[in-house]
Amino acid sequence: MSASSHKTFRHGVHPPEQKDDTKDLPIRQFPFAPSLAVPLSQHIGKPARPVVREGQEVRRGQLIAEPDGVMSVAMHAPASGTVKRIGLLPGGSGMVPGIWIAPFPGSTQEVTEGTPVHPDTASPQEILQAIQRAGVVGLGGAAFPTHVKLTVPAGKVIDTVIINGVECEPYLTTDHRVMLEQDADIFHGIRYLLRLTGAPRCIIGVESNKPDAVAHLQARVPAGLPVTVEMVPVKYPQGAEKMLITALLGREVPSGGLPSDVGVVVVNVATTAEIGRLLPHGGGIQERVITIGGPGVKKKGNYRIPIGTPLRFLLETVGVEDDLTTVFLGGPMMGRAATSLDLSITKGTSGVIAFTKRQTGKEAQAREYPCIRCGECVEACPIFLNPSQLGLLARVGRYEEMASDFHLLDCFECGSCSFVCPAHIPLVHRFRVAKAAVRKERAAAASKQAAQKEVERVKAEHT
Amino acid sequence: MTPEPHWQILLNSALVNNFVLAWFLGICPFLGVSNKVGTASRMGAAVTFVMLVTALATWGINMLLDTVGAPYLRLIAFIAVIASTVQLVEMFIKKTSPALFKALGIFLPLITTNCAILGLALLQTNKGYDLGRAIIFALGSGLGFTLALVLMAGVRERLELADMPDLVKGTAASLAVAGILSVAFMGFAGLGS
Amino acid sequence: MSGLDKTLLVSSSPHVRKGRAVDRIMFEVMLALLPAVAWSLWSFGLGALFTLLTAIAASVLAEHLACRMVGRPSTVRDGSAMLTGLLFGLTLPPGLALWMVVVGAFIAIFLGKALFGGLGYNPFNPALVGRAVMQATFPVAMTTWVASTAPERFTRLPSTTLAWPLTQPVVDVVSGPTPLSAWKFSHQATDAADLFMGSTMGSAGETSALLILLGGVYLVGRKVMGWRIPVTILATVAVVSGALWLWDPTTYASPWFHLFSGGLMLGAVFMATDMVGSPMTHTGVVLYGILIGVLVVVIRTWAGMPEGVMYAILLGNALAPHLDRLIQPRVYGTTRKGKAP
Amino acid sequence: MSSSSPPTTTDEFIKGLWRENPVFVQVLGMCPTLAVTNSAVNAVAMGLATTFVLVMSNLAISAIRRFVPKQVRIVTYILLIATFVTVVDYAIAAISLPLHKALGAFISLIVVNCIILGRAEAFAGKNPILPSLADGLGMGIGFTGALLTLGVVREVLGMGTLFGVALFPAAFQPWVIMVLPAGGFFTLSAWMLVFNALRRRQRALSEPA
Amino acid sequence: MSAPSPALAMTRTLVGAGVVCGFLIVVAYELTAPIIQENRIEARQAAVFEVLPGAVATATFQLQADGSLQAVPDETTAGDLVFAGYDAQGGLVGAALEAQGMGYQDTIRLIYGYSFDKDAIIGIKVLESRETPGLGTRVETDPVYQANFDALDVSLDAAGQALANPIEAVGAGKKQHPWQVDCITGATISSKAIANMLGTSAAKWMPAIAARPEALARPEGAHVQ
Repeated sequence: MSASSHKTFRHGVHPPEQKDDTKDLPIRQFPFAPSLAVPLSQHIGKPARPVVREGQEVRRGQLIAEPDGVMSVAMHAPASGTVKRIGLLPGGSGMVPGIWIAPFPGSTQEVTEGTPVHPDTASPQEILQAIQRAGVVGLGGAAFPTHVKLTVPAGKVIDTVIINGVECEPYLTTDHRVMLEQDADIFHGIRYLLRLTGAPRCIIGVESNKPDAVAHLQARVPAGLPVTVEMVPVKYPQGAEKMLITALLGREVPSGGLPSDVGVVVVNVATTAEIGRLLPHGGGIQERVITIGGPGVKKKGNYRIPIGTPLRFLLETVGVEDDLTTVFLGGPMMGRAATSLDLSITKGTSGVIAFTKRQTGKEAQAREYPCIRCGECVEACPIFLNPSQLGLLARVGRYEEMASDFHLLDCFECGSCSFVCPAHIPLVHRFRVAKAAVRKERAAAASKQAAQKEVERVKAEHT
Repeated sequence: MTPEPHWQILLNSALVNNFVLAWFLGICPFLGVSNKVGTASRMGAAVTFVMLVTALATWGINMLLDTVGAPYLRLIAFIAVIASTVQLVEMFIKKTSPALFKALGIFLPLITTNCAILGLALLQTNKGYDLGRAIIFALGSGLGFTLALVLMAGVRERLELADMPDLVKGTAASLAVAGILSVAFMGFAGLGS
Repeated sequence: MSGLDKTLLVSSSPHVRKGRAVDRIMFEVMLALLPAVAWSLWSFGLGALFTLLTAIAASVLAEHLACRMVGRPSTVRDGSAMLTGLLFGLTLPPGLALWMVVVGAFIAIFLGKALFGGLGYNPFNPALVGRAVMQATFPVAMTTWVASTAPERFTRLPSTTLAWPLTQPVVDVVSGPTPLSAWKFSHQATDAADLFMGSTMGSAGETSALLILLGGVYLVGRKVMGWRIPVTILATVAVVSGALWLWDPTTYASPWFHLFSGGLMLGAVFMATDMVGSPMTHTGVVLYGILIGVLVVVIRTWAGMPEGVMYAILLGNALAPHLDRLIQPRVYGTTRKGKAP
Repeated sequence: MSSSSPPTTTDEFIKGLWRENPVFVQVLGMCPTLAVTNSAVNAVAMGLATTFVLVMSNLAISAIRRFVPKQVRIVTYILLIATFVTVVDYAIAAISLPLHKALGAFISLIVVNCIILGRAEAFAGKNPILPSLADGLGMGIGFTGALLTLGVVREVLGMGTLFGVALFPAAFQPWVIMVLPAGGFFTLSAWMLVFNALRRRQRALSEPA
Repeated sequence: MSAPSPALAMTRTLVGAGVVCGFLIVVAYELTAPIIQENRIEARQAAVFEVLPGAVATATFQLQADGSLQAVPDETTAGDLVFAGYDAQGGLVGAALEAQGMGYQDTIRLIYGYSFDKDAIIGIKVLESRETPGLGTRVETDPVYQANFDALDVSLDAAGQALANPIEAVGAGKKQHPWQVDCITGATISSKAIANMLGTSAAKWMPAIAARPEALARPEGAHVQ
């Protein structure tokens, strides 16, 4: 480990990294599928509003849906082609609104561009709008609208912009490749971010298993740009915003708060690169870099893939092993298992990993034991919860107690607890269920209270 | 013969001859109020306090009855004293700390029928303690009661989350835990001899 | 394209696991006990063999029956009952009547574990529950110790072993005091080297401190067990007994004696470390260890029993929920009181 | 149980034996239940003493129930109960000193046995004399029976005797714990289990699936 | 209820109940007191006879502040008491004394007999103990242990103010002197406790009675079996 890699957060786990298969493979362009299914809600927030008609011809990069309100981003055509249909298509959790586009076969697929924004002259407001127009969301997997994240709340001062190049999920190597291949875009993006936030400095945090990326970036920091590249030891989930802030700056984001509460904004390195790539030309996101890997696929690699590429086409293209059992979108720690091959690649998909019987067979046999209170989860939880106690409470459905006494809502579902649990208790899954139940319960209580207040107000008015 | 030293009385009443685990006094609150650590410790504190007051009062009553020569009124006098002590404590707490009063709820009046209190008064009389020893004895007994109650509550809070067979849930499980605690407390036997 | 033609397995994230399952942990602990078991067999011969085998068999049977009685699938295969049986057997005097061993094993499993819902829910260490109840039930038999390395140990069983069920065992073998009772009642110290190597009388598995420590080191090395509990217990015992000894070496036993005699090693390394009954956090575990250590010295020195380890651990178990409750980890982004700063 | 017709005196008597058994169902009077059941004789003596107090206080309270203002109800009840307990205490001491010693403070502690005040409050204070008598008798015998079940198990296993008579040959190994406090807890816990299982089976039989 | 004034009704009830209860209690007390008294004396006498073989009558004496002994009624329970035992001829067999001390679990109370002839303790009987059955209770049953008290030396030193050799508990089978008590293996605490309480009690009593059996001469009306 290098001398500068002492900085890290407490707890966490060490899943096998499994990055060797793809980390040295350069990013390649993935072919266009005969039909692309573009969900209108690839981000957290309101779905975008379509601005095209069925049957309309669109050019690659053309705006096809515009943001519907602040918590929403624009959507652009991933390919030149025809809008086949606008309607419901299969999404991660049920059917979602979307647009089908049939790319023109053999088209040159040139990218349409819009209004350029210059990093040194544009106002912060213009940059924010440009980011929203470009449809930028967190490409690390969260898919949170980037312009919302970058809006500094009044009264807060940002002193550091952190670029998240940690990529702590096993198998994934997209950020690694982006750092090696898109350094200019990254630094360009940083210019926008610094301008936008008014922060005096920027730190790029990279885990020590990517020394080549660190060296590469360090050697190419443009003169005058206040950027440092820092190496942090390998540990999951360092890529989580809060963990990275603690690792690099030793600050803790308050429970229920935002990084801006401690003067920080964290942006994923691929997102930064996209900003740096798109804004100078006014373009929008039509593709992204993903890692296709895992023991279940044949042609593993890092691909620049059009948004909306169906999973089935993707897997057919790279080829899969016969005993494939599970495909998940994202890394194995936080990624979601694909329920069907009709799902498509979205902006938040950082990878497609496939497992065969070899990996999952053992998993299926591993029966669940009762919690033996070994405390491994307590040692793993990066935010110092007590997953064991939470799991026991969840088992008997005492959800509200989990939230009120044991900080359930602070859990960001990194999966470290489930990963280490020798009793194979699906802790994270139970926490998700519990969180949903608590939110529902609280919303119901709040609306009931509001109704009560309304009744009282009306009563008061009448007397 | 030499009277027992104070530390011996304290150790004995709190650990070796624990009121609950060795003497079976105060079993009802022990089983009834030991499902939450919070209530258990408050109940323990209330009982300890009432014990101290009772020890003082019954010691005086006993002296009085001995002088008057009416030992047969002892039981009635004791129970009357305890009932009024609890009443007084209840009123006092209600005045000074309504929050504590609310937290203790029905447990306060229940202390009247808590055999640990009357048991304390009777044992203290049987043992012929002087005033100082009586108070130490009450303190030790109260601490022992609280200790047993709180330990029990801790285990029961954990058992609430356990996957117990339905048949066992409730009193049967509590009694089994009490038995194990009682066995564990046997380790203290002989302390202070 | 056959790989894509079947239904995908859908599971909840995370999709990878660290690997070591509960049954594996039980197995590792049993493995770590092997040197102590081997020593026990060598020094006590057939008596120890029969005691250990009976304890294990009865525990496994009890676990199976307990599961059947409440209509649950048998949990015998998770290895926890076997481990409980082995640990229980190791705390018994070799040569204990086998019917008593069976009774104790059933008590350990039923009262110590099954009653509360089985593995993971037992508030107390089942083996020690069995041991403590047996001590109170058959006090004489449980304190009758056969001599170690008796010449005929491999050829004949102690007569006590085969006592008819429900009858009193008749003692005909050479019996004598353990180092602890010799100290307690006759003020005789035993040579520290003998204690360390294990050529003394005592429970089947407690005599050789060295081999038990070896097992502990293995478990810590394999990360099956944390080092904090055994180390704090042993350190506390050493410090407290050391202070007493320095103060008055004629009245109080030396720290070496305390550390290497009786069930302390076995208790500290294999019993107190039982995950189910010990606290979870580092601070909690340290306090738990200190508490047990202090109680061990207090009971051994001032209470009636020569040995206090099992009581100390049971009391530690009883206190563990409180330690867990009081010492919750401070959640990220909050202050000690649980509010955001 | 037929809830349609009003309960008869017999019903009042029977209910204390099983359906509303003070020990196993209502979990009342635990202190003497555990403390004096290390031998069958003690258990029976304690049970009978409690029954006597129960019956007498039920009778007395039922008789005067109309004349007692509710502010002083509890005080009057306790006064009466304490009186009967004192009487029993002296009676036992006169009958057998060793027995009095074995029961110790627990005779006096009958005063605070929740069963007695409980029945006074719940039943005798509201019902005529005859049902109150039946109620007290039923509860008392139910209590005595429960004590006896514990006493028998504990004495037989713990000392190898029953009512002081040796049951086994001399080689019998007594289970000392049964006469110790812990044994009381364990035995009661075991009986509770048995009782729960029996009641569950009874319920299952009475409600065909 | 048609009580005219609640205060009056309350007072009436309480006073009424009080009178009735008081009456009941006093009646019970008066009826049982003599029987209980008799039981107590009998029990004590039985114990005295047991530790003083050959005695058929007893009398109770009390140690006074000035060190003298005075005959008191048998009902007396308080104060430092000594029970003298007499044979059929009225001759003094010995003195029985109570001792108590902390045992394994709780206080052990016992009575022991002192023989003037042997100048030794010649028997003990445990009156009250909560020792572990089968273990600590062996002090009452173990014949080897009981043999300690066939003649446990409590002779006084030359000055007559202290025991020549304080009673001493030793390990099982280690008894060499008549003032030593052989303990029971496995019940060491209880057996030691008894030796200790005998030692304390004898050290206090022997200087007061050993030298003057005449002070315990049979008074009028000594209880006969």
